[in-house]
Amino acid sequence: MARVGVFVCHCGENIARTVDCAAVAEALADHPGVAHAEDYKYMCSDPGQALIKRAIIDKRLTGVVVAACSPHMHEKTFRRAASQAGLNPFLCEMANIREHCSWIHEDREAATAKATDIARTIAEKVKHNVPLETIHIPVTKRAMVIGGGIAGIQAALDIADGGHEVVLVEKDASIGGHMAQLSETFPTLDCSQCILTPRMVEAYQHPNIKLMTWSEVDSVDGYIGNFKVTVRKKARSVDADVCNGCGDCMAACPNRRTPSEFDAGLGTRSAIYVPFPQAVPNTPVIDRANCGRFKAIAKGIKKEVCGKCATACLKGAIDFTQQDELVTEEVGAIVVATGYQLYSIGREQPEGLKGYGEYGYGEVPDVIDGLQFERLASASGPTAGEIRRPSDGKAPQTIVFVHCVGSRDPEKGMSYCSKICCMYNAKHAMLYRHKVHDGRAVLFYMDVRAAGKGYDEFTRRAVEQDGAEYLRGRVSRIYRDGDVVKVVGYDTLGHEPVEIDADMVVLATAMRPQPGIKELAQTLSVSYDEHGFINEAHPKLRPVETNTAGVFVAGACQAPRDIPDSVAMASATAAKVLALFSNAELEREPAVAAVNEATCIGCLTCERVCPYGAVEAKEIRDRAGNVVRMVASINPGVCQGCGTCQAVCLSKSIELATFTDEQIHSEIEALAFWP
Amino acid sequence: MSRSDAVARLLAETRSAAARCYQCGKCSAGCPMATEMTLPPHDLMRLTARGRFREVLSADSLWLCLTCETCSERCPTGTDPAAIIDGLREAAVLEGSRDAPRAIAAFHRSFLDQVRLTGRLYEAGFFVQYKLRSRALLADIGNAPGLVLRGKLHPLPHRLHAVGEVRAIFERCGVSTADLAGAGRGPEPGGDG
Amino acid sequence: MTLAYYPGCSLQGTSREFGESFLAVVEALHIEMTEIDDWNCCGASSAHPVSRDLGVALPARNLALAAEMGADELVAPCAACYSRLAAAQYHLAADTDLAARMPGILGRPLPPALRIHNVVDLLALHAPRIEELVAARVDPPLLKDLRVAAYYGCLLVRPNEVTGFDDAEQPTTMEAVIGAAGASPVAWNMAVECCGGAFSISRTQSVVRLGRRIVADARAHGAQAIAVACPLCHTNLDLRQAAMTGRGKEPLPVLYITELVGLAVGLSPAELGIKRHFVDAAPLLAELAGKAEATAASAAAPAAAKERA
Amino acid sequence: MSDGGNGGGKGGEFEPRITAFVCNWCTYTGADLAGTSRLHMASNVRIIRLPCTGRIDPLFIVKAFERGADGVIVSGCHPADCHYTAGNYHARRRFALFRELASFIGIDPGRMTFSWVSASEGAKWRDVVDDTVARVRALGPFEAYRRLVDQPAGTGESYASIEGLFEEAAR
Repeated sequence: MARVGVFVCHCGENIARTVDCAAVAEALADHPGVAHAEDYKYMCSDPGQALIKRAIIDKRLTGVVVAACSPHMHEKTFRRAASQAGLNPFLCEMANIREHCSWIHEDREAATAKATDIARTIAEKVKHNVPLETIHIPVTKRAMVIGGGIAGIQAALDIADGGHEVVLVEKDASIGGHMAQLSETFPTLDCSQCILTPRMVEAYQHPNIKLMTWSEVDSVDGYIGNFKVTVRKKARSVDADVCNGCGDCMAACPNRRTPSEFDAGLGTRSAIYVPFPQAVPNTPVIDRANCGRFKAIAKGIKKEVCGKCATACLKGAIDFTQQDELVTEEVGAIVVATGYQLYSIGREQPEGLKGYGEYGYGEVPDVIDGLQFERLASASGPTAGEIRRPSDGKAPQTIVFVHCVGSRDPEKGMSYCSKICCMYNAKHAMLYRHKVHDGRAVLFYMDVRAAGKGYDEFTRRAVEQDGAEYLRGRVSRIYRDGDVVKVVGYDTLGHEPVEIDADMVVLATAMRPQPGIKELAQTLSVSYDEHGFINEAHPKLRPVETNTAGVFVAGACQAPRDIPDSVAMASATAAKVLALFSNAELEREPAVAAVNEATCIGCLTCERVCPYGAVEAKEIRDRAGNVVRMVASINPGVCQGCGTCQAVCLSKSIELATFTDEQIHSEIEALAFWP
Repeated sequence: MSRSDAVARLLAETRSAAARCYQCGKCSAGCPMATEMTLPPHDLMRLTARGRFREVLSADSLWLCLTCETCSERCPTGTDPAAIIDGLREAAVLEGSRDAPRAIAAFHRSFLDQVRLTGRLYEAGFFVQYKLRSRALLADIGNAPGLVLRGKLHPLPHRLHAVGEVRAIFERCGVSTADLAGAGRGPEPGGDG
Repeated sequence: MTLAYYPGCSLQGTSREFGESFLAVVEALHIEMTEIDDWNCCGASSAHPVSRDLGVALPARNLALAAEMGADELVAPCAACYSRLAAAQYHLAADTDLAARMPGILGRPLPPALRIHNVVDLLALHAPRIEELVAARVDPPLLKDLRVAAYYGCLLVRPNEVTGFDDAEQPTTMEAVIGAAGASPVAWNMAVECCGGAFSISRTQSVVRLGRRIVADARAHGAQAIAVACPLCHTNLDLRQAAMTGRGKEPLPVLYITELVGLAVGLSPAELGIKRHFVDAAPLLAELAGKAEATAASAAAPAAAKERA
Repeated sequence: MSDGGNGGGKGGEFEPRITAFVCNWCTYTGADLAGTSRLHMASNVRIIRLPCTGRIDPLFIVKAFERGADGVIVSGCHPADCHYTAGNYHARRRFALFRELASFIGIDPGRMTFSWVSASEGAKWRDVVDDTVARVRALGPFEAYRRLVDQPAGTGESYASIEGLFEEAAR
């Protein structure tokens, strides 16, 4: 038999002015199951709490209702008091008769009646409360960062500096990402590699950072504080522990014709290669698709072909027999920082995108994209920083830069603005004019969007000091006409058609998330938008969290981002990870859902609606080990307690602790205004 | 539906369709006739979206549009300027706009007359009618003997058995070719008259 | 499969040679089709600017007639007719209000959707047969080394969601047909630029301005002839070419793709109506024939020598 | 309720009884804000707090009507602002179906308010409360369902079939 205590607070005059607190206590004293009811001036004060504690002990209460302010205000206070008196804190609930009653009504009679109703409702609920234990989750104080671009490096360094171990996973052979490819950076025009390389080395040498390059995340299990991530270490064909990075193997490789990814296809590399000279780690990989030996193996040729790299390597580090390796890492938090790719200017496009036939589908050699221009302008690039066009190496006298290719184009590309292109186009025009003083830089734009510290000044400088010619209008066609590239546009401000004979055209193509992002997001149970960008947990207030606790997001995999934004986000994720790791273990309210396996019919409707991926199918086996049926199973570490699963459960086999059907139905019953 | 209702409906439809346009100018950049238009397509879209129909309906651009669809094919917003221009032309015709360049209006009218009368385009009759309407009597006269010599102009029309059915279609669509009679008094923009 | 044939007005008048060469090639390729009985004009470029309903109703009547004769596919060689028929079918599917009032306008039920072909994709479907016929010829291959600019114009490829034919900006189907005919398509820039369409007689100066760029670009990229699939394009580039090109330049013959295929499979220029063009193709054909003879002779000479030895 | 029946308002005017199912994070907090802002409103509403509108089973609403409510309010976070990411979407889908079913079984949709009230919208909460009370007051006491439940015989079957319908809706 329930023995509930009801404690009605006057809150000074705040409640008592409109609610007759003594009358409420009196009415509740007669309520079935209520063993004690009293009112007091300030329940939350020390004497008030003492009064509750004494009643719990003296009257052997099995539940407590404090009719006072909002539970958001003092629920913790009173639960602590209950617990100090030996009552399970989850047997204490609050009836909100201040915010929801006394403060919003004037009629004392009506307010008193309502306050009585509210107290009764909660008393009925408390009668069905059960003791619950706070869930304690251990935390593995080790993080994984996926993606070794500037965002990933920054996040890894910040977490590592905070004293925790970090596993930094990078799919390419070196960390550095797109930032390593850039020539100079806006709006300061400082050399990209000069500011990035020290960070790469720092990450490499940091005692708390474990670098896994040429590696990809294969699968993820577990939940916040307790993830098990399986990483595929792709076969490098070079023993990283033995290699000393001398580069003799690359010099010996007979295949020098493979287009260099790092040079955006404008330069070439050998089949055994490091992406760029400052690569970290400086350990080469063999690109098996382009290596003569592996091509022969793929063709089924038994004889061992080539092997010149192995001969050249004095350390014997080349290992043609290496296989992909699966490594499991246990981490407590994951940062996703996989970055971006550019919208392809080629004919081949992923589903939903069309490409630009009117711009020649990338088949005009002197029509290139922004990253290719970066490589042309970079001192470490294929032309050593001289601007020379791909077709014949001529220094272009006129370059046309086209904004918004694939951006702000729901018909053929992406509906969104890629945010960084206005800035880098201005930068490209400036760099070009600095290098080719008499050259003409023409920019076709729709709007110049330069919101950022020093950004608008920068684009104005391109116009005022460096003579960039801005024409407002989208380009309709680009085609090769003999020696020149014809650009057909319209100056919408000057009201005239414009045809320019350019020597080279740079298309500022849209930023898109990396290929494979959707698969990775599904592996991590984080949501993504229609374009594949990872969704943040809240667009304003939780910008670096995802809907999966313990998984955070930084940089251009969340939306188009420039370097400062990416770095700021990365540091923010590090702060979140460090805050998580500052606890010995995580405490979770026990308000989680659980499945009654005996009645569950295994329809898994709950699995489909759970926003957190907390529901999994579970096999029920008989004694012989045969699978008899499937049921749903909820991971209490992942469940956040929204109760959606319970509402949709067809067999009524799910109960959300603290909000069970029984509790809610008895609340509704308590409001029964008739038989 | 009365004529003015039909015009109002067409204008409302074109106006809301043109509201999608964000004025990038790609339509004008690719328009083969933009150099000859006083209002290139993106300006037409803007004025239509703003409801400035007096200027829009009297623009030579409506009649200079070739419906080559380059604008609509390349429009990033899916605005479909070619379809909007079609709607505007229809409104202009219903309004009895006199601004269509004479030669072009004469062309459409002569063409549709032939189709209405015989079910098909009777080209010889069309040429004669067009020449009379456009008052361009001497232009191209040199080509006619060429066409005849090459067997390209049949002296007699082919008449459909069911020509009545085609005429009924014209009627039910509310098109009498007299509609175009009012049209076509406009000056020839830089034209050869 | 039953293929209905919609000739359209031009193919029986100003573009007779297109109609003649189309029928000749269809026969040579053994394509079976039936002309739609009592078909009417599609409204071309004049109906839709005046009334959207009329612009849909005129072609829709023809679609209905085709369906009534049991056809499930239709070919309209004229690009303008093809475009209007495809557009009518597209709009009837996309606009339910339009579809609802159309039977009342037509006095006939709405036709089911047909697969509508233009001449280029029909020929591309039969490319293997064309190649066979070319290979089977005993006389020397006439079109070998003939450099042809494939000119699509507007109506075949735009609007692409309506026609669904090839790539709107960089189509390749006609090149494939030209290749099957044994000639060499050139890479050039003006394949889908507008030639001035219906302005041929009403606004000649625009047509001359637009056509000039097309002919000049074809010439600059080494073409010896331009292939077209549209009577309007043909009229503009053929009839108006004299006004486009400067003195002293050899005019560039403009051939219907059907004529080109016809020549390749051994039909005579007369059967194909090539004599009806304004730009005389005879000198080019004579040159090709001469070259072919010479190649055949030089190929035969060593063979004969070998035989003697 | 202390004073029994539904006609107990002052001067005998009908005072509707409204049960509100609100989510803890948006509307409950918004109602708190209405309190701290001292926004006066009708006193006819009794709030039942739930973690999320996603937790609301349409049967709760039926039960509330069955147990004497004259009107029901369901209120949660705005779309895209759900504390639990997507719970309110699931709820919205269910309620869209429920609304049709409700009128089918004789609950006037005018007795139900579905709204979004965020934690910062105290004034909106007041408006939702006052509007609902006024609307339900105009509709008069809800007797239909009570009569249905009161029927001594044959009701079990119809009740079961109705319950089946709700489960349909929940899917």
